[in-house]
Amino acid sequence: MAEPVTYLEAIRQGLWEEMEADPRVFMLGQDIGTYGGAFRVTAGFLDRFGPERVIDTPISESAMVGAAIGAGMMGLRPVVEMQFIDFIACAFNQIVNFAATCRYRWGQAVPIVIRGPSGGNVRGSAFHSQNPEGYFQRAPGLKIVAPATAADAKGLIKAAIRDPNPVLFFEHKYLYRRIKEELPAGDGVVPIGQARLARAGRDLSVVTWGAMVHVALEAAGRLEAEGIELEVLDLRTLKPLDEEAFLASARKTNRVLVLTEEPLTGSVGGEVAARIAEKAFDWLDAPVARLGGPDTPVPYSPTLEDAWLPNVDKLVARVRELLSH
Amino acid sequence: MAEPVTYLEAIRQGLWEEMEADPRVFMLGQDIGTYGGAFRVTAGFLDRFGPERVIDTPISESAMVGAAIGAGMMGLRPVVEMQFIDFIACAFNQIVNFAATCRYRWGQAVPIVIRGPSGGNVRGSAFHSQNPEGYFQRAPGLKIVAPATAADAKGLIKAAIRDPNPVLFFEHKYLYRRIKEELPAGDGVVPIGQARLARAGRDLSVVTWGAMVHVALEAAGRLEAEGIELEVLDLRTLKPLDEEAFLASARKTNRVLVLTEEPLTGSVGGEVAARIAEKAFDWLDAPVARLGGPDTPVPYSPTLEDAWLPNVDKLVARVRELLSH
Amino acid sequence: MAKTSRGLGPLHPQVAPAAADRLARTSLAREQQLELYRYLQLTRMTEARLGNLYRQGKVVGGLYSSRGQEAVSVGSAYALAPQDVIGPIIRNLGAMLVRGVQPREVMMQYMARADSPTGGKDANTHFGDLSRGLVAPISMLGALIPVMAGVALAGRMLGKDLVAMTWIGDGGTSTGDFHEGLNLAAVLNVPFVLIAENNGYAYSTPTERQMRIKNIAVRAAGYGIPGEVVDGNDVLAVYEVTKRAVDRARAGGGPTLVEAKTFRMKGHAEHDDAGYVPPELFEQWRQRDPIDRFHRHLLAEGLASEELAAVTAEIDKVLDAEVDRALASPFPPPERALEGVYEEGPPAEAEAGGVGAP
Amino acid sequence: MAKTSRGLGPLHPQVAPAAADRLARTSLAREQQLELYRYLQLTRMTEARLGNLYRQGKVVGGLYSSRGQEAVSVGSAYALAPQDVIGPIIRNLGAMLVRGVQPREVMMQYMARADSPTGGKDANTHFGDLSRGLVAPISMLGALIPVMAGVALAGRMLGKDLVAMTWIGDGGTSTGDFHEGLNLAAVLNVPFVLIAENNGYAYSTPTERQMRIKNIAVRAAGYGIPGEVVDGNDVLAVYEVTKRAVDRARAGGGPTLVEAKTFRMKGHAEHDDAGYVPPELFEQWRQRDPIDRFHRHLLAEGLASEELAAVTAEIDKVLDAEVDRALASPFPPPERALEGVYEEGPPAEAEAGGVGAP
Ligand SMILES: Cc1ncc(C[n+]2csc(CCOP(=O)(O)OP(=O)(O)O)c2C)c(N)n1
Ligand SMILES: Cc1ncc(C[n+]2csc(CCOP(=O)(O)OP(=O)(O)O)c2C)c(N)n1
Ligand SMILES: [Mg+2]
Ligand SMILES: [Mg+2]
Repeated sequence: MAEPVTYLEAIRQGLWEEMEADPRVFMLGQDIGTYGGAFRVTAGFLDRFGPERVIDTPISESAMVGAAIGAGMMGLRPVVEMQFIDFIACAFNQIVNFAATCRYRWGQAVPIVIRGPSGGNVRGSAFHSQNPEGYFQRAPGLKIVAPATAADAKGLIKAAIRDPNPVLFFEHKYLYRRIKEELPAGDGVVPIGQARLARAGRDLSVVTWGAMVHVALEAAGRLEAEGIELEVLDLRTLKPLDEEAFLASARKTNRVLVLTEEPLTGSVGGEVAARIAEKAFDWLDAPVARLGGPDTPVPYSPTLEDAWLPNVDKLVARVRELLSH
Repeated sequence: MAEPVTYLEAIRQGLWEEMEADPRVFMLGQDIGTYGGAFRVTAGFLDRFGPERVIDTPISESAMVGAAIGAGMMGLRPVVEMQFIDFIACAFNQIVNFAATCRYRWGQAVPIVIRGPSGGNVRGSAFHSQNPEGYFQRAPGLKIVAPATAADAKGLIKAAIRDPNPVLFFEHKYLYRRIKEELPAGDGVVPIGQARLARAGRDLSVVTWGAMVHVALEAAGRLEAEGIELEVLDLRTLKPLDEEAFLASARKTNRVLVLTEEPLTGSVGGEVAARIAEKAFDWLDAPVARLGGPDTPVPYSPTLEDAWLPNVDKLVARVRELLSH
Repeated sequence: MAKTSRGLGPLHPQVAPAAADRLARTSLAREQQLELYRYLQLTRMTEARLGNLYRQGKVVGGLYSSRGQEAVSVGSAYALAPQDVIGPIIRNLGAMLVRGVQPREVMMQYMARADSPTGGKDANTHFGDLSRGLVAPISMLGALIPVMAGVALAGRMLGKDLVAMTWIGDGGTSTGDFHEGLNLAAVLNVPFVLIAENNGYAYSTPTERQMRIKNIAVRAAGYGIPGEVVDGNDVLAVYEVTKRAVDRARAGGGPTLVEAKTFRMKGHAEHDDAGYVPPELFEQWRQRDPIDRFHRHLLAEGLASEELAAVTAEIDKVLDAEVDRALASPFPPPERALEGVYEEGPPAEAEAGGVGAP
Repeated sequence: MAKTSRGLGPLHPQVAPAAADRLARTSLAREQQLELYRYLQLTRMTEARLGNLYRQGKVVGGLYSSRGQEAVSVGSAYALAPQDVIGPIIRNLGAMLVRGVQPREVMMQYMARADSPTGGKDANTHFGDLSRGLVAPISMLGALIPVMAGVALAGRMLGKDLVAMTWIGDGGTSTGDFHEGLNLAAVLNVPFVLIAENNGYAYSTPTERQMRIKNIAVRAAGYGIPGEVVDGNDVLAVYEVTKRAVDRARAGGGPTLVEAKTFRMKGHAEHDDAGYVPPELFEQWRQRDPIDRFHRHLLAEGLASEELAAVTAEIDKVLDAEVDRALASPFPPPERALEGVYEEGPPAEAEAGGVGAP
């Protein structure tokens, strides 16, 4: 085991190692070269890998993704950085209609990764705080990944790059420099499509991902003092969902709360809750609850954003409600 | 009561009457003027209302929506036609980030309508068959409407135009010329946000919208012969959802199936099912089931599309399963 | 470079019929010209067969024709080398045929048959096959432009010495992806050629309501790349202009925007009678029919009219067989609807083994 | 119109410093020039105050500066009439001030206070108020261009005789919306002026990696509209060029694309030390500082240096009060987070009562 590294550094290492290992891997993004990226995820890459593999692009999200699709079809492994993941909206058509459908329509794999900083709690207001997974959950052919730990961030970015399908990789910027872990030795690749049991417990399962995993763990710690044992399942991959994992957890604890940082309506939390409600119905002792943000854009002011975000207090309150059902 | 009119004609009338009644209403779209629209929804409008109010645009979905936003802010009531609703993906950023957020962020209403033909069963393949509601369900600030009958199509397009918020109006092209009804006399406006009980029944509620309402009604007819009484709830508005209506139906029949023509994962069907499962839990005698399309693009060949689409046989089979739960 | 108009008058067509119907000078040999002739006729005659199938109710969705525009697709694709990659759109059947697509493939696509290249999953010309240098479009116009720029980029990175080419209609030039894709291609200086096929209309919308300029090619200056206007109904001119662009791209000179002036001689699709097109426009352009003109050119060049008739006779025979083979294919089995959303194995390796390989 | 380069050499800056630092000829009277001077100083000094607040930890998010570019915003907005509508972006504080925005409004926005125009919901210059002719942007660059084209369209339809204006950076010109919006505006011939603010960089990306052309203005030809290059550090030149564009738009002549050459004298935002900018560039542009130049011009025009010092002294006093008022505002109450997603009543009526009204 080495020094503990941040979530951001873990992503950087994952990208770096894949660039080292596979000459097909290259990057497209705004300010990723000389500047090393707005969050410095790719600092040093230009020097090491050169301008043909670390390409600073114009401000053209749609063309960045389009070019990645073309290059991916040709056998390369492009990784596109969105400076903030919110700007992915500008590439929506290329992603859901082009990248996601080629395999089905004409058998052509599109091995691309689109990554970038998502999430709130950094006072980024409406366009630098989004969790856009709910926009993409409906697009057949995509994979969506959202790691909560440094080890997963590194292991999953590697898996995403090696995956022969288009993968959206949502990094949570609140976690970038706030969590630190020792990483496992070796390759450390983490398979896409597998949830992680972040904490075992018998009384209620919190199914979540991204920064909310840490909220759930903190709530679990708080409730433990009262003898309440939360199970925390970190989905890690949002598409395809690890249905077996959350159904198993539901069958075990018989009570489930799905926690998301998205505005609740239309969130991935809905899909997860609907599946549990349908497929684990006979095991449920309480309704499958959901906790998310309100159905508004993310507000800027600290008082507003703090009120907006799901947090430990809100979660604990909902858990108590469910346990008394 | 007048002659029965088609779903398409009902939309045409609704648009026409609003254009007549309110000089602020105008239209932007490709080929909507001289040609009267790819489906002839706006046939005759150019002659009546002139080129300043019936504007043929370049092939620029993002700019069409953007211009509508600007004009809407200025107090006009723009109606944008997508030639096929699939192309709405090209305007995604303008819709979810611009139109939908102005009211919350700076108090500015954006009274625009974006309408167009959606849905499959017309051999339109992957890009002329989509039901994109699942992509937009997550966007706070939008309203989404998807009528199933001619009366609702007319009444809801009027409501959409009068609504001071951005409204996505998804017309189902399979219904355009396949259903005919006498329309109610008078204004006939149908409020946004209210579901419609399409058929009362005691045994199981099918909650659905768009063309699937007719599938549900046909299934209900078939099951009636066996003494099974389906209730069919037509949501009509998908955002904001008429939660009271589907919860009431769930409490009444104690069994619910949510039916959607979307690929199932990430569909609006997930949101609806999750809410029922959470808020009507104690009334449920069976899991909230969902039936939708497979998680693939819509295929072209008749044998494939027929296998793909939810239909009466599939629905009846699922209903039987649920009733024996 | 063409001059810009600031007025809003009638802007199309711009290319005066060449004096005495003389076609462009060419370096192409007799055999090559004969080959061009064959592809032009193959395109038109394949589309005629598709029209028959449509009228027989065999075509499942809409049918799109390139009638009157065949020289654009054929002439431009003929300028490519075997390693080059094309991304044709709906009216580029001729380009696909030049690149080796068989007529039955397209017939089966339109008829949604099991043995079509997409196995019935997608329609018309919407299929691709990288092993044949063919990328499939999506319906959203413009989207292929950045994708083909990416193909060109990859080609350079992989040392494949290839040029990527795609086409866009006058209408499609109004999309954001046209701008983003062409600008990115220019900035990255990739080997990419974009043929803007200005056929006077986008569905019912005349070009002057699509843009306030007479020549799409002037936009090239906005990307710092060469732009050329060519008579799209002169197959030799299209070939020569495209060849220069392809050679420049291959030599590291970056992208070119070629505008081919032509005319859509039918409606937008088979269902559309194009009542919005003034009949005299059709008449004018009929006199510039690219195949008739090339036929006259070949006769003037000394080819025998029997020689040319033999070409069409041979094509007719080929097409009889192609239609039969296409019709013999069944509809696909229903379970195929569920297959193939995700790639399961690793995708095909880049042949040259990575960026920077020679 | 400026000429296009096909090379990829260093492309910025293009405007040679005017001989002997002479500013453009102007029709503006002394009082108006003094007013321009006040707005230039008000912009710079307000931003200086914001910098203080930032360093005191009072600014909640990032802080963006227009230092060195003030003449672009001020000179262009000054060319507008009261009924005109602007859509400023992040570096157009000067334009907002010219249009009557108070410094405290922007301070409260940055500090996320309850009494900010958005009530703490949105940040920085991201606020609008149609009653003051002000449209708020979204962060996604380019998106405002079609929106402001729509404002212009509505203005014409409502007979309001207004011109809509917005700004875009060199980087933002690469977005699809730039192209779609400008093309739509051109085709519809709406009264719209787009100021492309070429400040050498988009974040860390120099203009020559953003585009393969020296002058953004050449793109105007691709839309069939006039394009002009102006020295963005000469407030009089910016004013005069913009005024012509605004007058033309108001007279029914359609949109204009104005490119103002300037330089971003700080990093992208306050956190960015702009280490990627060669120091000599800063030095060169410091010598062309728009306020210094205008100051010298006014002295040469016969204004007394005391008169100009009085202007800044007055501003300083104003800003003291503005800062105090801004700081006095509390953070918004938490429940506001949930309010106002939907408009409940009917939206404000179009004042003129409908399309075609005079
Ligand atoms: C982004 C997008 N919007 C709308 C359409 C619908 N549509 C299909 S073809 C067409 C007209 C295309 O005109 P043009 O680009 O000139 O090509 P042509 O048909 O003339 O070959 C339109 C509007 C589309 N395919 N894509
Ligand atoms: C569509 C989009 N992509 C990326 C960004 C992130 N971003 C914000 S400002 C900026 C640089 C903008 O450069 P330029 O347009 O030249 O304006 P300047 O900052 O120089 O005034 C970038 C990349 C964005 N805001 N919008
Ligand atoms: Mg055309
Ligand atoms: Mg800039």
